[in-house]
Formats: sequence, structure tokens, C-alpha cells
Amino acid sequence: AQIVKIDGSSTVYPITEAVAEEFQKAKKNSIKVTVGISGTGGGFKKFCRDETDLQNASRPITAKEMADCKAAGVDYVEMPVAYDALTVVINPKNTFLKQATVEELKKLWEPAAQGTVMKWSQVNPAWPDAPVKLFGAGADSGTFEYFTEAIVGKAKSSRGDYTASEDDNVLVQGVSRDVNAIGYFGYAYYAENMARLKGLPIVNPKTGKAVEPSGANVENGTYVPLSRPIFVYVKAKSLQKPEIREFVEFYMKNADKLIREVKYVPLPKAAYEGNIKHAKDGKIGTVFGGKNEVGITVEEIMKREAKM
Amino acid sequence: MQKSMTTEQIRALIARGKLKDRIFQALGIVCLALGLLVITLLVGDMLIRGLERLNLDFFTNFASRRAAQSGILSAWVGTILVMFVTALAAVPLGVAAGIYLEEYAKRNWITEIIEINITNLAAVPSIVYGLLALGIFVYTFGFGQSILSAGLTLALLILPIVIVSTREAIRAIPAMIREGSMAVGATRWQTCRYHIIPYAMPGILTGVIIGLARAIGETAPIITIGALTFIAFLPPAPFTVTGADGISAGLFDWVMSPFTVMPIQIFNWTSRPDPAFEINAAAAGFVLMAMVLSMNAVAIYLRYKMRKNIKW
Amino acid sequence: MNESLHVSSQFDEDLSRLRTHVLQMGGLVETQVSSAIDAYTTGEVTNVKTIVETDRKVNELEKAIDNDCAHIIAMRQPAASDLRLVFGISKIVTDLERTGDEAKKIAKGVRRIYEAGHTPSQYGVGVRHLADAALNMVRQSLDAFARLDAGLSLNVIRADDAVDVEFKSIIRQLITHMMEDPRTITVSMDIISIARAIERIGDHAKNISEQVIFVVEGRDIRHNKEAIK
Amino acid sequence: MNESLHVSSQFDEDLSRLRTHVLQMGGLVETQVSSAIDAYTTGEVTNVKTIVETDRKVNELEKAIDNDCAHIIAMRQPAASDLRLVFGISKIVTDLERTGDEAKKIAKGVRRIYEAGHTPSQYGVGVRHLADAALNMVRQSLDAFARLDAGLSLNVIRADDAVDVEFKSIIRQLITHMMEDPRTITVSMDIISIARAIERIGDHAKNISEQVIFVVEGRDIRHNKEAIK
Amino acid sequence: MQTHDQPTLKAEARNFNFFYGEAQALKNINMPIYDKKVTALIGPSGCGKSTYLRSFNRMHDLYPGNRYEGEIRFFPDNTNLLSPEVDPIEVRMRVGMVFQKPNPFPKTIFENVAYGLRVRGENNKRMLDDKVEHALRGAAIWDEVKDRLQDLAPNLSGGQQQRLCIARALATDPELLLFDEPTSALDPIATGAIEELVHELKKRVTILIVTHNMQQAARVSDYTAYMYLGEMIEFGKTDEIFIKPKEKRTEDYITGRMG
Amino acid sequence: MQTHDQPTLKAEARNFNFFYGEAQALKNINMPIYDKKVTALIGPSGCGKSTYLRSFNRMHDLYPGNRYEGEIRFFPDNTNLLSPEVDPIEVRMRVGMVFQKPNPFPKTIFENVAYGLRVRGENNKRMLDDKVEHALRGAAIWDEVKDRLQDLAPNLSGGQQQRLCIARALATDPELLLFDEPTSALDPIATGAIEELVHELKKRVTILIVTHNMQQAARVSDYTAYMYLGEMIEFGKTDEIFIKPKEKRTEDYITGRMG
Amino acid sequence: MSQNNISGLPQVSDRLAKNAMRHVSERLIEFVLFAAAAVSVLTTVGIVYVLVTESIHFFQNVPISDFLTDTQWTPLFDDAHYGIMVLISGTLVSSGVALLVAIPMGTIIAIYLSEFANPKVREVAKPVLELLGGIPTIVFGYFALLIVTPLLQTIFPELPGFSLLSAGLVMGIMIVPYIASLSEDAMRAVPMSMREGSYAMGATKLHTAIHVVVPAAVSGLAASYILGISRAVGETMILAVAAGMQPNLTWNPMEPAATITSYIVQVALGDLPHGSIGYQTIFAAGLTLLLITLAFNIAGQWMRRRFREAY
Repeated sequence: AQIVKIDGSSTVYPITEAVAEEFQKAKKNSIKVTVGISGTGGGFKKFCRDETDLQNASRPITAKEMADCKAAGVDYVEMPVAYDALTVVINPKNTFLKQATVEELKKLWEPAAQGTVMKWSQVNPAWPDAPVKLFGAGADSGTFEYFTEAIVGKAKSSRGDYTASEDDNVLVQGVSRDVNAIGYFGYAYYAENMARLKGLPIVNPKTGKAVEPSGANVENGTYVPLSRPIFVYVKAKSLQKPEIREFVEFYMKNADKLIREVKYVPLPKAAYEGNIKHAKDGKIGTVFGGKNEVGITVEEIMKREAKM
Repeated sequence: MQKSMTTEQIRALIARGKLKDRIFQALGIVCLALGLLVITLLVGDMLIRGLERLNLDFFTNFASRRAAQSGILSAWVGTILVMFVTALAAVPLGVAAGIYLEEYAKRNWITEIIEINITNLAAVPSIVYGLLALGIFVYTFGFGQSILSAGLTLALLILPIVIVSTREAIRAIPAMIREGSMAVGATRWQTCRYHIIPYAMPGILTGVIIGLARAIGETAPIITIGALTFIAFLPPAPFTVTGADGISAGLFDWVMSPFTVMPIQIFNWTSRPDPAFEINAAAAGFVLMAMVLSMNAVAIYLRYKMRKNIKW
Repeated sequence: MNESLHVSSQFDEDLSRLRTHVLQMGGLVETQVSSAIDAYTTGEVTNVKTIVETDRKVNELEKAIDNDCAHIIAMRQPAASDLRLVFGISKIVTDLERTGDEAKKIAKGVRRIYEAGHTPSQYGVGVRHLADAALNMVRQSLDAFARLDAGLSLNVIRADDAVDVEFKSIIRQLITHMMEDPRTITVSMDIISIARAIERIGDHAKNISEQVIFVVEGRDIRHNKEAIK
Repeated sequence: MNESLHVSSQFDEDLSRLRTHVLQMGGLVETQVSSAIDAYTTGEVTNVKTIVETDRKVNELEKAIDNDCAHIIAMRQPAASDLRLVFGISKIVTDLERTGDEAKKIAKGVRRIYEAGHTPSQYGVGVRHLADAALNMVRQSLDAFARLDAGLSLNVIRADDAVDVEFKSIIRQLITHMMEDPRTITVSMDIISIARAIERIGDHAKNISEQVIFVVEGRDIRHNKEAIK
Repeated sequence: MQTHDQPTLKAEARNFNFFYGEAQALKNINMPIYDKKVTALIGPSGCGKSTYLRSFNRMHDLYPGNRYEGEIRFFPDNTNLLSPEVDPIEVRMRVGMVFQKPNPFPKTIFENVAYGLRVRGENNKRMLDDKVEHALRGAAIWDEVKDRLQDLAPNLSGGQQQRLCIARALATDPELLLFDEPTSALDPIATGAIEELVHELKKRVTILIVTHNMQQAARVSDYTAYMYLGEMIEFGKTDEIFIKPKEKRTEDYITGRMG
Repeated sequence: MQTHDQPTLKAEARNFNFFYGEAQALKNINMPIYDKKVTALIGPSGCGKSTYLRSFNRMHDLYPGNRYEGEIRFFPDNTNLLSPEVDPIEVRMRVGMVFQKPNPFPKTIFENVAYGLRVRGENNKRMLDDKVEHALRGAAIWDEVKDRLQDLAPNLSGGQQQRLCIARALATDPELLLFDEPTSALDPIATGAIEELVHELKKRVTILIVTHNMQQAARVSDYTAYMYLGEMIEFGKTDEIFIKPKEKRTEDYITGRMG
Repeated sequence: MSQNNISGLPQVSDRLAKNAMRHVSERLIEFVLFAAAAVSVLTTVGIVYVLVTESIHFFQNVPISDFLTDTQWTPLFDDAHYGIMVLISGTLVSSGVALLVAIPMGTIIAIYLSEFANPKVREVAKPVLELLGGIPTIVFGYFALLIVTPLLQTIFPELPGFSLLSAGLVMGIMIVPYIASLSEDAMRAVPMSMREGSYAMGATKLHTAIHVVVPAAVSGLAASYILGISRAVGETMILAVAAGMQPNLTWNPMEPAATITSYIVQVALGDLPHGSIGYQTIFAAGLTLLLITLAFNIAGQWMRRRFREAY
């Protein structure tokens, strides 16, 4: 039977799942698609073992993973597929927080804060003398890595005394029940739970304006530094198979509609067309050189790819 | 004693004792009720929340990103197939091991090791089995994230339960039945085949079903082998033509097929951003509970039915 | 008495063999006694030899029966009627054997008398009658045993008194005889010992009957004049 | 014989009571016999009365002992030596009781003789000797029972032959006497019956001894001349 | 052989009936139990002898659906043991029981014997020591266990266990002691010891014993009752029952004529 | 009482020793088993009588650590049953066994009896029917069960179960039949029936029986062996053992003098 | 088999000699059965192999002394600490809370069902109670988070939204049926004669239950407790959902904390690059978990041997 095997990030999963569902429907189930959630790291492990066809990734491939893929003779095409926006959320009953700066968040989340910054007033004297309740992504998630890099300035550098969960619904529950809570997770969870949560506007370091987390603000590039592109990696060898090619094409052609449906922010149309072209051309490799970059825009990526 | 205690004193003593009896009885009822209350609460809650999804479509639809259209077809089929593989692997292995230990094993260090090992295995957290399966079945044997991997993983998980219940069932068979058989000239194996296995069957079956009922709700090891997956198709039925290539599936192709199971589906839905999926999760949870319940009921029925025919 | 069968057919066999042996022994003894009495009347000395030979059989039977009794007690733990039967039989055989001994004594006395050329009937006319009475007691006591008939046993016991009275009168009569005619002393002495033997046979028959009553009713009426009234 | 204790102390008590009763009865009977012999020599008629009264006690003891034997068999299922003891005792008491009866007969005979103004020693000189021999047999048989001494028992059995021979010579002697002097016939008859009773006492002592051998060795040597050699 | 002085009554069943649910298990039983005597109940399996025995300490109250009718009078106070006003627990404090299989508790020897005393709230160490020793002596097991009172009772041999159970029952000075086939699980030697003990015990306590070994009844009891199909066929002195029973059914059973 | 004709040998233990691991359980036993006779083994608990009995069908081979020494000769073929060349399974086909507690299989009455035949590969229906009937008749239970051969055996009464077990053993025509306290779990009436059956059976088969009821040995056996502490103290005709045993130890046991 | 020989005089060799075919086939069967029994050993070997090989890599990078003594567990942070005590404390505290609920409650229910309850109640209650064990633990996790925690917060306003207390309590409820069911089995296995012995002494039901039945069933109870402990220690999803996943060295159940299992599942679901030390931590943690359960289990076996039933 023809099976398209996809695995990887839980962040990218909703998008790929939606594509898979529609694709199978369109093909009347003659082509089967499986979409796993092993996390970006776990997914790459399989991908570089030549076990999966597509890899969902919420971050670019790392140097170690590149080496593994190379060792296994796995070549891949890197395709950005959407924006993920991290949302800092607070309890809707919270009246004193209207916005926050990266510095304030850094003060709250940096390792040095552990055990010392326990009250809101310690971050900003204007804020009340109430205890802070922190909620955040699990330490092995791409979200965590991204958030720390963007806010604290160093990947995986964070205070440890916060409630971490891989299951973002757990965080939603936590924040929605505590007036002194603050947390962060993927935009989609916020979008689905707007009634219970309040998205905290983040001051854009460049413009100095507080920007609300929203699809439009991500798309127009003002919601920085907490928005980032997410990817799928397609195994080059698999692209020779017609069903994979068909799937990838289907993915890119329907991406815009389906991504909106699952509450992510789609990329400009050109990006998808570029992806299809790259697939056809067999443009293998990554434009990141094995490390993550904060605040990189799609345009930038596309520019780099064009250079490849 | 009665010399030193008057009848009145004795009666007072008895009255005190009976009061304690009643207090304890009340305590027992409260504890029991608390336990039952939690069940009722959980099951009832799931039923109430999931009721709107509990229709035929829910059972015949594949999972979908749209909560309302999402169903558990691949999940319940996957669960049944995985359980089938689990039973197929665990029952012969467990029964054979139980028979070996009770009927054949000599008292020596090898037996000792096997026994200690089995009791310890029974206490190993299920997630550790997941780690084992990931290393052995998925990678070393190359079964991938297939029904086979999951079935075998769960089979290993419940193997101690099957072995222990087999042994207990065998131990409940009086030694004199065994001797009675051997005394007319039966071999050890004839004794096992004609007596030990049939008479231990109710106990074994009960153990197997209890094991399967445990396995059916296991999430952690299946997650570890990487089966948290979107699956919107069924494994190939034997000899049916699948896919565009026109090749018909072999008898055992399904075991290598990707799959999903009920608890995974539930876990998947509970971690969705869209709260509508929680309804699906509740409904699926209720279905899973119903499956567990009916398995327990079958176990109780079988035990009753077969015990009626066996006594000594 | 209890005629139901035991669960153990062997026990039934043992008991019935025991009773058969007793009856067989009783038959032999009865023959001995009646033969002795016949010899007394007719002088058939050949009978005497038979009686002595029979006595050997009787002795053997006594030992065999006692042996069987001990076996039954050791092997079958009899209780109630079974126990009384076995216990009674062990007493009865003693009396039977001694009855046989007395018959032998009679026979020997008869032989002496006839060999001395006398006819006993000349001397003791009452002896014949006494003998018939005693023989009757023996027969009835054996009958009573065979049928486990306590009533008949009582008759036997009551009959013994008459035999005793008759015996005493015979003795008195013979003493008179002897004093009148000292030549008859030797013969009379033999007749006296015959009569005494007969009297003793009656005693044994009475003892047997007492045991039968014990077997049947569980009452020990020995030495108890009240019980037989 | 077995001197160990039973697990059941009651069984031990039962058995020892049984043996005590038998010895008690034996003592009474022995007294009866020796009193009767004394009376024969001395003419103490008061003794005679005592002897008759003692006989009642002896009879009661016989019944009690038989009763106890039956009880022990029913309640305690004796085996081996216990069984032989109980079984032997049930035979021994019969002989003891009859020994008592014979003693009573002697006593009555003595009384008749003395009341008639005779002194028995005038007539049967051998009787006294016979009586001593028989008494000795009784004593020894009881001793043998008390000590469960099979060897002593054998002595008693062998002694019986001598008693029998002596008895026959006394009878012959008395017959001669009677023929010589018919006036002595009445007295002689009494003496003869006394002698016969003594002879019978010897027989009973022999029977008792045979039972003792059965009790001790499990051999039944009755009617078996070979066994006593 | 037996002492035949006139005994006094300790208990008496009067028109006693017993029902398991609908089934009548015991029919109109009238029987005296004499003080300081051993009374044996014999009869074939299923004759109701154990059922009868267990009525004396209301053991049937532990299971649902059982019903008594009639009376079991207990003397000297003339209480009806079966009366609903009488608390079964109080009955059991006065009527001890020894079971078919030795059933020592999984505790030390000492605690087994002290159990009944503790149930009565006795916790004085000195008092317990005294009573335990006294009970163990009474059960003729003191010498065997006095140096190991803290050992676990189930480690004793079967015969010792049974004597321990007797000591346990004795410790609370019961007035009546029930024995339910106390030797059926023991070998002949242990059986002999128990029978011997029963004989000793009757100096202190009235005993009612069920046995399916007739010879045992003969050996240990002063009175014997023969039961058949829930009825009391014959009651009498043991020697009379065994040497000259009045009823043919008793005779048939005693002599092994039932099949 | 017993017939005292000269019997022929069916089996004979010669210098037989038995060890449980290091412990010697049986010491130098020499004893004949006579053909078509009942031989009883008696002795106190732990004397080794059951151990000895179970050597005749190599039952000890089922458990590890047991060791035989010496011989048990089996006639007429004069084979040593204990020889390592002899297959214990074959031995068990020739030497049947009946156990202390009735142990019918939880199968139908028919299948219980047919089991030994099936184990031998016999599956001919006609043949099975014949042999089963014959065996049931031999065990004196045919009339009671002939109309219910398809009923489950455990529904029978205890005494019937034990006779069924005897039928099961008989079905394969054993030459020697071992009984290991066959009535200790039965009431006196069922016991009587089994004893009666043993008496019948000896017409067909040689019987070796262990019993801890001495009276039973007295009732059923032609020969009796008294064992004590693993030794054979005395062997002889039953009547001699019970009326005049030669050994004091036998006497003490028989008369209840051991404690 | 020897049907034909019955008529003629049987030859020794025919009738008693070893049957070679049967001998071989029996041996073969025995070997097959042995192989099946050996699978369980292979499983253990597999588990140990997988855990140990990965752990070796881990311990090449992290000294065991740090692993055991460090008071922080931040293996994925930039400033990585590998103090397993953090996870062990969470595991032990949550298990402790669970057992404080489950052991008394389970034992009381077991005593009630086996000694007090009407048989009909028992017939119904036991299987229904066992159903609690069949509920997917993820459901329990949300039960703890959404129902129990708010409930507890009304009693302890200080209680955070995630805590070991509420996770432990719910875990306790989840374990109750295991303990109750197994304990009840053990108590029911105590022969009736033992109870009758106590009742015959005039004891009440409760006295009998506590002083006779429970001591008699003690090894069965110990076994059920041990099973309960290993369930608690090995439980994953409830803790992952409700305990807060906060690697926090604390012995206070009112605080959120992470446990070994919740850490493993967190990593298994995460984006962590494989082959990294972070990835290997889950094997080191798994090994620790295995050792802990092993320790409890051995303790349990020792206890069972110490208090073996003897009735």
C-alpha cells in the first residue's frame, strides 16, 4: 500500500493533519497518510534514520541532526509552511497588565529570577505586590527553546520554578484559573480559548509599540520577537515517489486555507509556490546552517534559498 | 473471668463492641461509596459531555481536524487489532511459562531467577516497557510503529499478569488431581493437556482479560514507541486490494500497518487547542470504559460459567 | 435379635460361621450326651468309643471357636448385639465342652458297669429319667441359642431345679441301696458319678441358657433367682 | 507381658481395675478353698457359713468382671495382649466362680459330716493331702495370673495329673472302706463328693493356668498334651 | 465402669427445631446435657449432629437464613440460649468451641490463648500470664510450649495446635465446651492425647462432642446420643448405647449394619 | 478365619532405602507382597508408610531430589521396578493407585474411567464402553451411575467418588493396586462400602493399602506390616499381628501404648 | 499401547522398558515451555540493556555524584543540572500521598466487603470498583486538575493550581480498587474456620477482622500494598497533567513538582534532539525508576516471606 509517513513536531501537527485528512479524502483513501507526534527532535531521529517521508519541524534542523541525516544518506528539502506565534497569556481578570516589554518578560523568566522574583512588583513597581504564577512550555519543546531565545536571549535559558507542560491545554487550565498567572504557548491554543484567556500585547523592540497577538499582526511582521516560521522537511528520495510528490503539491496548494482553519498564520502565497518549485528542482539542504535564528522572516528565508 | 465480671459488665462490653462494629461498617460504606462516587462522577461526566457525539457516525468516522466530524473508527479497530496481537502473543507465552514454572521447573537457581524476575516485572512501570519496546521492537527488530510493535509491547506488559494468574490457577488445582493422572500412567504433558490446562482455564482467562483490560487503557508505552499519530485509514484487511497499485494485501500485512488506539486518540483530542475536541475525548473515554467494563463482565461470566463445571 | 446385614459382608460371614460352628459343636455334644444315655440303657459299648472320639472333635471346635471369637473382637470391634453374641459364645463353648466331658464320663462309667457285667438299669431307675430331663435341657438350650429365644432359655433354667432335686433323690436312693447291699457299692459309685455328670450337664445347659439370655437381652441373670421368675 | 502405659490413662485404669477385681475374686476364692479345707480338718462349722456368704460376693464379682470385660471390648477395642487379657479373664472368672462353688460344696459336705458326728480325718487320710495339693494349684494359678507367669502356669497344669491320680486312689480307698464297713457309706459319700470337689478345684486351677498361658503367650494349649511337656 | 451417680443438668434442648432457609435440619430434639459429663453426638454424615452442636453457641447466627425453634435451656440460670433477647456474643462467652480442624490464629502461642481474655477487655499482664499458663496447663500442653510462648502458633504440630485451641477455649472458663470432631484431622497418637485430655477436662467443664468415629464416642463419653436424619433417635449412657441400645436404628448404626 | 494356603509372591522389597534429598525416609526394608492378597501398612504418622507405598508406582519421580536404593522386584517377570531402565510411566500403567481423598477429575464419570485407556491411545468407542462398564462394575458402582455416565464426577458423593477412583484405576487392568488411606476422608458408612469393595477386589488384583486406622487394617487385610521411623518393624499375617505380635513396638502401637 | 501383550506373558522389556519416542517428545515439550518462561527473563534483560546502555552515555557526561546530590533538575536548560533527587522527591511525595489515601481506604473497603457486607453487595461492588482501575489514567488526570484541585482550593486557599496533593489524592483513588480487590481476595482466602474460632470466643466482627483476619491475610495485604506502591511510583499521566511538572526539590505535597515518569513522557513528546544528553536523561531516569520499584518489590517479597500465611 502507499503510505506517506510523517512525524515530528506537535506544533506543526495540526496543519499537516488537516492536509493529510483532506488529501486522503481527495484521493478516496487510496493513499494513506500517517502523521505522528514525536516532537521535532524525535521526529528528526526517525527522519534521519530514513523512516519517514516528511518531517514536521518547529525549528530548523540542527547540526547534529544534519550529520545524522548525512550519515544515513538522507537528503531533504526544507519548506517553511506557516508562522507560529507564541502568545503570552494572562488571566482575563487581570486588570493591571496591559502590555509587557521583552525586558520585563526577561526579568520574569531569566534563570536569575528563580526563587527571587516571586512577586509582580519585583518586575515592575507599578504592578501589585501579588505572587506571580508562571506557566510555560516543557523544557524540551521547540516552544520553550524559542521563547527563551527570544526573550532571555539564550536558548534554553530559563528559570525552572514554573509549571511546565507539554500539554498546552493544561497550561490553559492553569492560567485561566489563577488571576496572578502568566504563561506562554502556541497561538492556536490562545485562539481557541480567547474566552478564558487574555493575550498580552508585547512591545515591539524596534517600534516600541505594543502589539497584540493576532493573525494579522503576525502576518504583517509587527508581532516580534515572538513569531517564527515553522517547517516541513521532505526527504528527497521520497519525492521521487508520485504519491509523495502529489501530497507535497496538495499541501502547498491548500496550505493557506487549511492553515487559517487550524488557527495558524499562513505564509505569503509565493512561499508555497517556492516550496513546490524547490521540490521539483530537488533543492536539498537547509538555509540555517544548523542553528536557530530569532526573528527571521520568511522573506529572509526565501532570499537565502534563492541563493542556494 | 465471669467471676470477676458481672453480667452487666459483660453486656456493656458487648454493647461497646457492637457500637464499634456499626461505626466501622458506616466507615466502610462511606469509603466504598466514595470510590463508587468517583466512578459514577467520571463515567457520568464523560457520558454527559460526550453524549452528543455518541452516534453511529462517531464509530464509523475517521479522526478529523473538525471535532464534530471526528470519529473513532481507526482507533477502535486499532485497539481491537492490537489487543488481538497482544492476546495472541501473551496467552501462549504466559500460559506456557506458567505451566513450565508450576509443572516442570526444578527448584534451582534458574527457576529462582525466573520467578523473582516475573514478580519484579509485574511492578515495572509501563513507561519503562515503552522505552524497551522503542529500543527493541521499533528499532532493533524494525517493526516500526506498527500494530505488531504495540501488540508485542503490551503483551510483554501483561505477560507477568498472565503468568501469575496461570500459576495461581494451576496452584489451585489440587496436587491429587495431578497425581491421579500420573498414577494411571499419563505423562507430564498428557497431564497438562487433559487436566492442568483445562481446569486452569477459568483462572487463566480471567487473568488474560484483566491483563487486556489493563493494556487497553495504556497510553504511556504506546506514546513512547511513537504511536501518537494521525491515522485516518484502517489497516489492510487480508486479501483486499488496497491503494492504487492493485496489489492485494497478504494475510498478515495488517500487523505491520500503522495504527492508532483509543487511549491515544483520547490523549490526542485532549491536547487539542479546540475545546470541542474535549467532547470527543469524553465520548471516546466513555466508549473505552464500556469496552473495559464489558471485558470485565465477560471475565466474570466466564469465571462463573467455567467454575460451575469444575470442582473438587 | 438383629437380622439385618452388616455393611461388611465378611463380618456377616465371620459371625455366621461362628454361629454355625457353635451349633455344630452343640450338635456333637448333644449326640455325645444322647449316645451316652443310650449306652447307659442299652450297654452299647461301641458307642462309648465314638463318644470319646467325638470329644476330641468337640475340644478342637472349642479351641477354634474361641480363636474365632478373639479374632472377631480384634478384627471387627463388635458392639451391641454382635459383641454380646461373641462374648456369650465364648462362655457357651466352655459349657458345651464341659458337657461333652461329662458325657464322656458317663460313657466311661457305663463301660465300667457293663464290663463288670452289670446292667445299670437294675440299680438306678431314676437315672434314665434324669438323663432324659438333662438331655432335654441340652437340646432346648441349643435350640434357644439357634433361635436366640430368651423364653425357651428361661424354661431351661427353671428346669434345672427339678433336675437337681431328682439328682439328690437318686443319690439318696443309691446310698440306701449300697447300705442294703454293700456288693453294689462299686456299681453304685459308677452310677452316682453318672448321675452327677448328668446333673452337671443340666447345670451347663442352664449356664448356656443364661448366656443366651445375655446375648438376646443384654441382661446377666446369673446368680439371680429373681430374674428367672 | 506389656507393662508400658496406654495413651489413654482411662484404659489403663480400666485394665488395672479389671485385674484387681480378678485378683480380689481370686483371693476370695482362695480363702473359700482354704477355709473349706480347714473346716474339713478342724470341723469349724462357722467357717462354713462364711464360705457360703463369701460365695455370694464371688458371684457378684464374676458378674461385675464379665460386665467390665464386655465394656472394655465395646469401649476400647482392645488388641493383642490387652485383648488376650480381657478374653482370658472372661474365661478365668468362670473357673474361679466354679472353684468357689466347689469350695461351697466342700464346706457343705464338711458340715454334713460333722453334724452327723463324724470326723472326716478318720476316713479319708489322703483327702487332706489332696486338698493341700489343689489349694496349692489354686494359689499358684492365681500367682501366675498376677505375675503373668507362663512357667508357673505350666507347673500348675502338670500338677493336675498328680491330683487326678491321687483322687482316684482316694476313691478306691473309700470304696474299699465302704465295702468293709457299710455304716460309713453316708460319710464316705460325703467325703467322696468333697474329694471330687477338690479334684475339680484342681481342674479349674489348671483351666485358669491354661488361660494365663494364652494371655501371656497367645498359645491355646487346652486339650493338648504335647504343649505342656 | 462408669460412675453412675445422679448427674445435674447443665443444659437441655426442648422441642428444638432448626431450619436452613426452608429446609428443616433438626426435628424436635429433646435432650439433656449433664453437668461435668462428656456427651457424645454420633450418627451418619448429614444427620445433623454438627448442626445441633453449633446451635449451642449460636454459630448459625453468623450466616443468614438460619432459624431456630424451641429452646435450649442453660443452667443453673435457666436461660434460653436461643432467645432473641439473648446476645449470641454473650452465649459464646459462656460456651467454648473446638473445631474439626485445629484453627489457631496466626499469632503467638501466648496471644492465641490470651485472645478470649483480650476480647473481654482484660489487658493486665500479670492476670493474662496467669490465666494463659493455667489454660495451657489445663490443655496439657504447658510443658511443651512454656519455653516458646512467643513462637507462632501455626508452627506447632497438628495435635499441639488442637490442644492449643482447647487451651484458647479454656482460658475464658467456659461452662460448656463444644467439640466438633476435634480429632478428625489428627493421627491416632494425637487423637489419643486429645481423648485423654477430654477425660481430664470433664472435671472442670461440661463437654459436648460430635464425632464420626463411634469408637471415639465409646472411649470418651459418659452419655451418647444417636442422631439420624435430623432426629434424635436414642440418648443414653454410653455403655448402654454400645452394649444394649434400645432402638434398632441405633443398634444397626453401632454394629455397622447401615448401607 | 483367614485362609492360610501358601501364597505366591507378587512383589518384594529387597534392602529398600529411600531418601528425600539428604534425609533417609525408609531404611532397609525387606517385605513380600503376596499375589491376590491385601497387605496393610500401618504405623504412626511420619513412619514412612505412605512414602513406601508411593515407591511402588514411582510417584516420587514426580518430585525432585528423591532417591531410591535397593530393589522392589515385581513378579512374575522379576523386574526391579526401581531400575533406571524401567520407565515410571510403564510402572504406573501396571500399578494403579487410589488416593487419600477421592480425586475424580472434573470431567464426566465416563471420561474419568476412560482416562487411563485414552492415555494409552485407546480411542475405539466400543472398546472404551466395554472397559468402562467392566471397571465400574468391578468397583461396585455401575448400578449407581449407569444411567448418568455423562454427569460430572465431582457431583457424586464422597464414597461414590472414591469408588469411581477405584474404577478409574481398575480400567487399565493393573496387577497391583495401591490404596493410600482411601477412607480417611469418608464417613463410616462410605468407609464400610470401600472396605467391602477391597475385599471383593482381591479376587482380581493384589492390594497394598496404607491406613492410619488400625481397625481398618484388621478388617480388610490378610497381611499387615508395622512401620516405625522408616523401618519395617514387623510383617506378618494380620491376625497374628493383631492378636499376638512378636515385637514389643508393634504391640505398643496396636494396643495404643505410644505417646 | 501394550494391548497385544496382555494375552501373552508380558516381556519385561516390552512392558517396563523406557519408551524412547515418548521420552524425546516430552523433553521437547519441556524445552518449549522453558523457552516461554525464559521470555520474561529476556524482557528484563532487554529493559536493563536499553536503560543501561543509554545511561552509560549519560553518566559519561554527568558524574553519578552530581546525579545523586544535585538539588536541581534542569537537564534541558542552558545551565543544566542533573539532580535526580528532584524527581525522586516528586515521585515519593506523590506516591506517599496516594498511598495515604489508598492503603487505609482500600483496606477499609476490603475489610468491609469481606467481613461485613452482604454477599450480594460484594458481588456488585467489587467488579464496579475494579472498573476504577480500567479508567484511562489521562481521564483521572483531568479529574484531578478540573475537579479535585478547585475542591481542595476551597479548603486550602494557598494551594496552587497544580500540586502533588491533588494528583496524589486522585492517584490514591485510582489505586484503591487494586488494593481493595487484592486485599479482599487475601482476606477471603482466610479459612472460615479461623473466623469461626474467633466468633466462638465471643469476639465481635470488627475484633475478628482486625485481630484475626487481617493478621492471617497479612502477606496478601502486603502484596497488594506493594502493587499499589509500584502503581503509584510508575503512574504517568495523572502526574503529567495535574502535578505541575515543575522540577522542584520539595517534600511538601502542597507544591507542584515533577516526577520521574512525568519527566519521561514529557521528553518523549518533546522536540528534544536525540543523542543529546537531555535525551539520555530519560533513560537514566527510567533506570532510577526501575531501581526504585525493584527496591520496593524486594522489600515486599521479604515481607511476604516473613509473614507467610500459615492456616
